[in-house]
Amino acid sequence: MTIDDTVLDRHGVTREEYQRILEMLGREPSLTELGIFSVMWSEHCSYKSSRVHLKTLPTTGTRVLQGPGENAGAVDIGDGLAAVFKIESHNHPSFIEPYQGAATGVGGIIRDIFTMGARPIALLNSLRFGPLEDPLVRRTFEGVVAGIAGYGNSIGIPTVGGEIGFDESYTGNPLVNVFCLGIARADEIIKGVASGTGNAVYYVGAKTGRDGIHGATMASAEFDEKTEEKRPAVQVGDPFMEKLLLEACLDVIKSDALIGIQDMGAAGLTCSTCEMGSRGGAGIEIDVSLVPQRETGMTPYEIMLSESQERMLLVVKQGRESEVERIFEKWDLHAVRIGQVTTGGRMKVRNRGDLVADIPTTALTDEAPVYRRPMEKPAYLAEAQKLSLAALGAPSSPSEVFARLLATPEIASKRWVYRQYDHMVRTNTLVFPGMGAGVVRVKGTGRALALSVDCNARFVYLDPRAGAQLAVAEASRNVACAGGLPIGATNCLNFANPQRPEIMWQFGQAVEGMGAACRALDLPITGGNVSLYNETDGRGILPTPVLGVVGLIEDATKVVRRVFQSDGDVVILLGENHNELGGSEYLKVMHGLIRGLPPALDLAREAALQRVLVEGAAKGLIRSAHDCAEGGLAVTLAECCFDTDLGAETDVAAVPAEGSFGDIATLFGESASRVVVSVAANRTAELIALASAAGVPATPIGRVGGDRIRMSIAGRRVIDEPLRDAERIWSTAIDRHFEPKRAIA
Amino acid sequence: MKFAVVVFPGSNCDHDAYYAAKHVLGQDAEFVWHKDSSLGGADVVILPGGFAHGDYLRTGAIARFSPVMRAVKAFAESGGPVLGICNGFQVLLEAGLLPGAMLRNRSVKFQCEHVHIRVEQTDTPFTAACRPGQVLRIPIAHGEGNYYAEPDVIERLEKNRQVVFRYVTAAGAVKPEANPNGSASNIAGLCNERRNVVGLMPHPERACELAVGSADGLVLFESVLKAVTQGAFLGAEASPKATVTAR
Amino acid sequence: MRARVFVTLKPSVFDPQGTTVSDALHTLGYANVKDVRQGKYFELEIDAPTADEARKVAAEAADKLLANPVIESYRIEVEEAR
Amino acid sequence: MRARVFVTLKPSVFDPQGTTVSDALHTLGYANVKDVRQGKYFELEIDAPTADEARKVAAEAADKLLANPVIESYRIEVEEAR
Ligand SMILES: Nc1ncnc2c1ncn2[C@@H]1O[C@H](COP(=O)(O)OP(=O)(O)O)[C@@H](O)[C@H]1O
Ligand SMILES: [Mg+2]
Repeated sequence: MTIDDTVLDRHGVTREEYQRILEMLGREPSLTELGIFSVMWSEHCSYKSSRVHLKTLPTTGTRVLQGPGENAGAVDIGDGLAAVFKIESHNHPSFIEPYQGAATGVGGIIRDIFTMGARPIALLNSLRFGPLEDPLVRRTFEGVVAGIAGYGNSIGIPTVGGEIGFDESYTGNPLVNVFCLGIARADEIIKGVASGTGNAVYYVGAKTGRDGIHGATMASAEFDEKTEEKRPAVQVGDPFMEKLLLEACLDVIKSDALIGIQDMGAAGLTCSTCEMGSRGGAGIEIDVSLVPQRETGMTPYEIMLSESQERMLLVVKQGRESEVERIFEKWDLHAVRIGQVTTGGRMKVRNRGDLVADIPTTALTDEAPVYRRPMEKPAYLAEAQKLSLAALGAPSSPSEVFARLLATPEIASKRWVYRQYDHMVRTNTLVFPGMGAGVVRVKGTGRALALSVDCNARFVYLDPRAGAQLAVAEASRNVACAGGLPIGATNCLNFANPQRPEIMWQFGQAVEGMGAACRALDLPITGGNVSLYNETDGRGILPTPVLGVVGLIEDATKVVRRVFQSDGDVVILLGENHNELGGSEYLKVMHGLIRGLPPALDLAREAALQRVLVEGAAKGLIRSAHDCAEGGLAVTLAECCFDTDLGAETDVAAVPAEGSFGDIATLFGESASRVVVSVAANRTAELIALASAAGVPATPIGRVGGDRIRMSIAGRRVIDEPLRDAERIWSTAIDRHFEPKRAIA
Repeated sequence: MKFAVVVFPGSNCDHDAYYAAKHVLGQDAEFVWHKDSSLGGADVVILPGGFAHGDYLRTGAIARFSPVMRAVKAFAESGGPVLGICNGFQVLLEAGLLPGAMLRNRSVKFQCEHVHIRVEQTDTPFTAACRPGQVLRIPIAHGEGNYYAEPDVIERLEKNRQVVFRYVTAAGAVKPEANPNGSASNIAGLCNERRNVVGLMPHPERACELAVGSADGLVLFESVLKAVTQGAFLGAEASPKATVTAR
Repeated sequence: MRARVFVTLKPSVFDPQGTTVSDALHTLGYANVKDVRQGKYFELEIDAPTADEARKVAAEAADKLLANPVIESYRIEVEEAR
Repeated sequence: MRARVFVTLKPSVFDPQGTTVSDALHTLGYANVKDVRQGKYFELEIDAPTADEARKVAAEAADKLLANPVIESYRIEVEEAR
């Protein structure tokens, strides 16, 4: 086949990129080579639009053992142990086939973790969907949740937390971001490198089929009505195979017989071979005819580009081959030698001996194109940032707003979801989903890790720079609430088409904001993932940079949960209320608006607040802590009561606000850096002293107790609901969408 | 005392059972690979939870053919205490060591949550330390825990007092709303006629420390420790060592 | 030779999956679907000289593995290689 | 009227369940079972005047609910009430 414009278009390779390929090879590529270039130079694998921006993020710190560039990042958690973690998106596949797309997303991120020699011990997920009123959205939602459950449960890794958001913009572009964390001995972390001429290259795991060919390029293209034709064979996950691979690989890694190991994720065999070679400064030579195949008549092109799941590539130390083979045999897996490490830094692919591709590995990795795409402030911003409350008419009563907000899926209990996730397997989970940041203990140490993934995309839409900072602050505040000192972060940057300058501007601003916030909070980013082209028919998603933060709890017995603990405890608000309704859930739910400016964030104050939380937890002062997020103070106070038998009576000061919106802003405004904590009455002074020493406002606002949720503003009672009634609304709002409507017999 | 924790390919609560036996109860424990034919002299055998062979086809359907199952059968026949937890229970059903079968949960969904179960019988090695009627708060985590047997089989189970655990309300009442999966007669666990083989869907090994939400499950482990050390409730012949090796 | 094995729950056994499907169909407006039962379906490619031989192998597979006699029954069809 | 719907994975789609069953059969000594594919099987009891009408309802049910068109295909057989 001659390579013409049609062929290039089908591969998503631009004319300029093709010129570079010609120069790098000094000849025309074969079709197999073009395929290899196209997947490695795709947005998904090369980060060509995002790389220049990502370089600005802080990635180092005293605890960082592995920054970006490997399969996952790693931070030191003491006792010679490392927390290895990363987040990955599987948005496009989950839109095409929700169950399998989400399942294979879980499978992929788990491989990234055990590839580093870490035993995965926790999963979280961050999801976005269109409104649940839409039956197709419900089907996607159900499928995604079942897929995450189906894979995570059977492999036996608990899903300990997550978040879910809803907005029209995700209807045709759901987001499925999965975070995984594992524990490794710090000195046993293994990397994805190939080195040592003559060392054998092994393939192990599932056989290769035609699934997902061009998955990486697809993940880098938007959807339109023609996508149907581009549909690759959908990848089907096999968690059973992955469980065997996980155990076998951890055994093999412990045996010290490996030089390097990498999973075959996006761009499959192609990506794993050239990345391992490039990292090790070596060449690699494989023969595709030796690759175990599930289907007949597969071409070298197909074998190299297949994205069949549950496959690993290993480089084995010379002389240790049979030992490695034996370990895999125990798990009924056959490790197959498909090539060896060579000198010369080239990736050579043969088919029954014939050379079918011969490319310098660095041409596919370090020297892949990098774009500094044009950025332009979007036109929508100036208008969207304007908010006139007066124009909205008179607000509804606080109790009506309260009930409406509790019933919105964004705020409502996510029990319907996490009940389907095994969140207890491995018996490490100290804080279950729904109780705040997920917390897992690290057996054999007295420590625990608090984990949270967060992003308020409305804030990012209204001001990408500030919104990204708020996402960093929220995720790390959530782990601090549990008593965790934030020590490392990972991000998943979900945006629309980067070739639109206004999207690229959103991206650039968000990365800048994220970097600034991470620096201020001393939070290195050790890895992450970028998902671009999240748009359908030209309609993009809200910019959604999701942050995953890991917090270290030195004493696992001092973990703090969301809910009030005892009758008579004092309720204290850390932080201050401001007149801030911009981007709030209130505006979205009550007025259908995403408008205004997101809440202001003072990073120094945020850092101080988080220090108070961590210290207050370590001292055993704080009995419960819950961050004020969507729905503001009123919803936060209610959530402190839900799942307990304890109501609360509180009174807060009014914030001065435009017209009749005073109460609304006080109760439902989403000002940043606020946490509701409860403290034993006799230790209140101690906490207040701790807070004021750190310059954090701490205001006693009431008492835990009774069977009602009562809130007053400066002596005026504005909300007074029976706890059980409010809880019923909140706990059934998602279930309601899925109850079978039985036909009348 | 020594526990053998059988590991099938796809078992994933093997470490949890091992941890409960060894680190919480403080007894000896060893993993036994499903291809092994010996139980290595253990006093108690646990078939742990998980997804043996992916739970593809049917839960426990393929695992029952594992070589180790011959040893488990022989051990059970000689009166040795065998506990099947969740997937392990499903394997015992498929292997015919306990009667009945599992259907999908009534909700057709996987469910992970704490439930309450009532101890119906205290003359089994795994309930010997329980109070009669004791209510335990223990988690479930399964998609197929909807126990089924023909009505005459259920009748026989009841008559022989083989229903060991039942789903109940926190107050201990057998109510439909306390039944998480639709199982017949709210059955959460049962034993064989000889009473030495017990299977249950809830996970006692996940409820052995307050830190992880409940310590109510520990009593099952304490029970078997008591039973083995006192030689009680182990079927006809007392305290056989798991030296039986399948041919 | 290809053998098809249909495994169905016995009529006396409650079928949660079938019930769910049937509820969902009713929600979609198919009131005339009176009952749904869900089962499993296997296609076995068997190397056997005769259809009878293939049927025998399939029946053994079903007895031993594919169906659980406590709750399920099965039916076999054999199709000569095309 | 009874409609039977057979849902199978498209040939190009990987079938881990079928593969596992086939491995299990090999372990049990059935080396002559060359390949196993697992699918779903539904029996729909449909209140319809004609077989054609029943087939139409079953096909709609399959399109909307029983089969996932991205990875599965289906086949329908209708049997007049016995
Ligand atoms: N997709 C999910 N998977 C598991 N747990 C979830 C998921 N979504 C939400 N949760 C749990 O529900 C609770 C509420 O989530 P969220 O509203 O994001 O809380 P927060 O205000 O603490 O960020 C958290 O404890 C979270 O772990
Ligand atoms: Mg959140």
